[in-house]
Amino acid sequence: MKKLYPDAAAALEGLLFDGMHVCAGGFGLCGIPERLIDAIRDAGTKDLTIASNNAGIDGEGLGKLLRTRQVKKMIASYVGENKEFERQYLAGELEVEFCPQGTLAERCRAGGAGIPGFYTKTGVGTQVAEGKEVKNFDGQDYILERGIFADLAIVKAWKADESGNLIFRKTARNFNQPMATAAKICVAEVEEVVPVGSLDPDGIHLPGVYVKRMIIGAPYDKKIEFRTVRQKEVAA
Amino acid sequence: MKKLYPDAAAALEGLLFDGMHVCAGGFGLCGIPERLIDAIRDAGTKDLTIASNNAGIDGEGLGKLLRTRQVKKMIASYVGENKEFERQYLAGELEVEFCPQGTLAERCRAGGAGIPGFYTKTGVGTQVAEGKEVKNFDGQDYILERGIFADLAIVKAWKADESGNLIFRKTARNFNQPMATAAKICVAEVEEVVPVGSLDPDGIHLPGVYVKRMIIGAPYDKKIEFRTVRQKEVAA
Amino acid sequence: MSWTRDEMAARAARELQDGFYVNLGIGIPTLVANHIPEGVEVTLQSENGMLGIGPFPFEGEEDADLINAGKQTISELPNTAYFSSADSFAMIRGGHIDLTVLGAMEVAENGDIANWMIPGKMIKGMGGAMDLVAGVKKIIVVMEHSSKNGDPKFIPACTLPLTGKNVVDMIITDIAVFQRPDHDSPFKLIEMAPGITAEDVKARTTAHYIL
Amino acid sequence: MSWTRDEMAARAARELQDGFYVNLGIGIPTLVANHIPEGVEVTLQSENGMLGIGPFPFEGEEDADLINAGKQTISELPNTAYFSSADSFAMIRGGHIDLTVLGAMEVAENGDIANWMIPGKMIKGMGGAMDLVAGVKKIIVVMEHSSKNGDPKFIPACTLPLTGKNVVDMIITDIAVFQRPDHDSPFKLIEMAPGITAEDVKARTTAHYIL
Repeated sequence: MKKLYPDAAAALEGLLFDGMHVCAGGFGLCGIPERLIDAIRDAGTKDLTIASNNAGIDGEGLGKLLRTRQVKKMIASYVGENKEFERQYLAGELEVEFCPQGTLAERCRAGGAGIPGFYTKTGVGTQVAEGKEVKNFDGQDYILERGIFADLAIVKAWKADESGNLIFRKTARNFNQPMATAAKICVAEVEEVVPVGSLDPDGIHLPGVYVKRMIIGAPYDKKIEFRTVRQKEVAA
Repeated sequence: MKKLYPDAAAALEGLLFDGMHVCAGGFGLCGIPERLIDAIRDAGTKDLTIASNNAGIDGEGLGKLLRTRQVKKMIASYVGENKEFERQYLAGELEVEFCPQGTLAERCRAGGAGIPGFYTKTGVGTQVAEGKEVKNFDGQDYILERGIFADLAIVKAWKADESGNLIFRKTARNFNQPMATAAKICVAEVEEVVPVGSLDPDGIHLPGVYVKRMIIGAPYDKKIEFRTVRQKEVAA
Repeated sequence: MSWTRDEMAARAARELQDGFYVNLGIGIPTLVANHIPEGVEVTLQSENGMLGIGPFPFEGEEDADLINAGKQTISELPNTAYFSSADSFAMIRGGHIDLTVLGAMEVAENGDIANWMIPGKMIKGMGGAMDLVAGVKKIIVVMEHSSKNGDPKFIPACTLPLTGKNVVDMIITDIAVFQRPDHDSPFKLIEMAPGITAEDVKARTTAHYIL
Repeated sequence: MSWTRDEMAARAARELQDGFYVNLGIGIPTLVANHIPEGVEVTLQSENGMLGIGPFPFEGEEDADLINAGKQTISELPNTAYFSSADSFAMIRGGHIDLTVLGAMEVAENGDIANWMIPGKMIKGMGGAMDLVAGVKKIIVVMEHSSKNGDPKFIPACTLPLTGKNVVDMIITDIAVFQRPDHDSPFKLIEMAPGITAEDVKARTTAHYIL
């Protein structure tokens, strides 16, 4: 069973349809599935509902799909730094469901784990709780949040072995891991594919069972949103 | 903040009390916190409620605490192969809550993640569902299961760094990881403590935030319950 | 002539498709691993936290940290990945495992299964069986057609406490194979062991099924 | 004379205890890292999946795969561990982080906090703020005592949409520090900036608190 596809368009073939739900990994521009986003843009799939922590920035990440008006609804925790998003949202062209970051991560983890709902303290007594069931456990109120399970998950990893076992790199792991589990099919883009047996079986971040198709997306020109540095202290 | 203690008794000092709830890692005899179990036996703490996938075998693992009658209640998924357990259970001396293995793992993961309850298909329509809330999501029934959060978690890992970051080895990871998160305080026993910086930060299985105290339990004489082997094919 | 244990396992193995991730129960289901069809690649899952189960280790190479869900020593493969019990059952409960092969004491005509306790006997616990039948995409039961007392095991309604309600997709016994396309349909008798007739099966089965 | 941003951060840093795991918000809270007391070891958590945040990298050593929750490039330490967003918030929601220092637009006398949206203005989202205030053991708010318009920010009841209900443990402003021992007690004025009197604080605060 070969999981490696020649390019993003080939890896997404037969999986895209208008109105579909997509889970997209990444945090800000860190660890986003750039190639797969480009391929969805090129495919022109419309009316997408996308669960992603952020909505990219103008012309980067999911910002590309906003620019082409392919997105009907975003489920996200933070969408700052995106003018096109703001314009569409204020014009009522884009639906947005704000979801606390941890709740979003847990909803995807839950969806992937067959858990349709769970209770959390996060958001109790806030707008986030509106319309949601409240239940008291041991004297404390919690709200019921629903699992998310999409048609397609697109994620970015560092390395894969040929069987689809993935490892991520540093904070680029973020939402990629839970998102990968939260869909009927997950397509991954990676920087490198290594032969089976090359990765430490104790060090796999996402077992191959979740990854049905993958592509090598390298070379990546990874973007940095806020470059912060310190000066080397020079001996006086 | 030094987390390494000289021995199991020292690491448990001030943490034990009669009637306490304990989460214990391990699957069968694989990856069980032997030294910490011995120390609890030696401390004589009584009326324990212990969540653990298994109850050890006679005279091994949690079987030691059963023999000394320190256990009031077990929350477990499978307790075969333990005659003393059977005797106490049939005599009504030991309370047992049977919990499906995956539900037990998820209950501990949930407890550790601040989730007091979650819905699962596991056990719907069975004895396990008795007395539990049933909720229908999208046409399918699920039952409400409660998170488990204990007074103390005892786990066994392979290596720790000095800051308490843990890595497990092969299938000895099992319940140790979720159990470690599901208590007010987690004490870990490990085979080796290495200096900070020795472990790959992308390869940590349990971040040090969960591990408040630890001991080196080596050398271990790891027991095997069912030794199964194949013969080397000899050239004819 | 009824099928042997190995023949039953081989029949179950014919349900394996290339790329499947599979969980095999203890007993006859374990034998399925010996009958994986040529050209079909399957990855075996062990619910104690492993994908890619290898064969039993060579003598002297047993590792106490490397066991399957039956607590037997096993070996790893080049594609092996280890994970926690929580992650393992998230995988099972979330529907990511394609197929499981399990034993059973009873299966009912509505797909109920009982395989974890007999009232009055010592209860050992359900282990991961309830999670597997609730979560895995396709559930195949492999069992003797009749109990040691000669009683049918594929019956109108389970008499023993259930492991799962309306979950079984296929039943392979030593004399017949029953299957249903979905959980709203009745089981259909689709195969019989050599020399076994539909009348033989009918005579030894109390469950309703279609032909 | 009111405290500077750095003095407010230093005051918050005095709440750090040896061995604490801490999450610092953006703005003044970030400065707390510069004032960790001698002999106190704290580990900083970043909710995008990291424990053990190091300083900003040296120029030329920035790594796009290594950022904090504010999306700034950072560096790692010898004790760093990475994990997923799901695991990160499990840690936060589960009460495993000892302390968080956050900014706020408003804090109410009952411990409510509002810091994520202003009706009529573009909503950017709550990010991880709701999870942090709901889950972390101790919540310290660091904020100016008055808004740019001169309005009090520690008030009888929040007027803005809440981030969390009855969650704040301590408030550090540029003129005073308020604290409460538990979530059933009122806040108490425990410190004032040099030259600030209890009357000054009273005059600039509408929230009820005790002395």
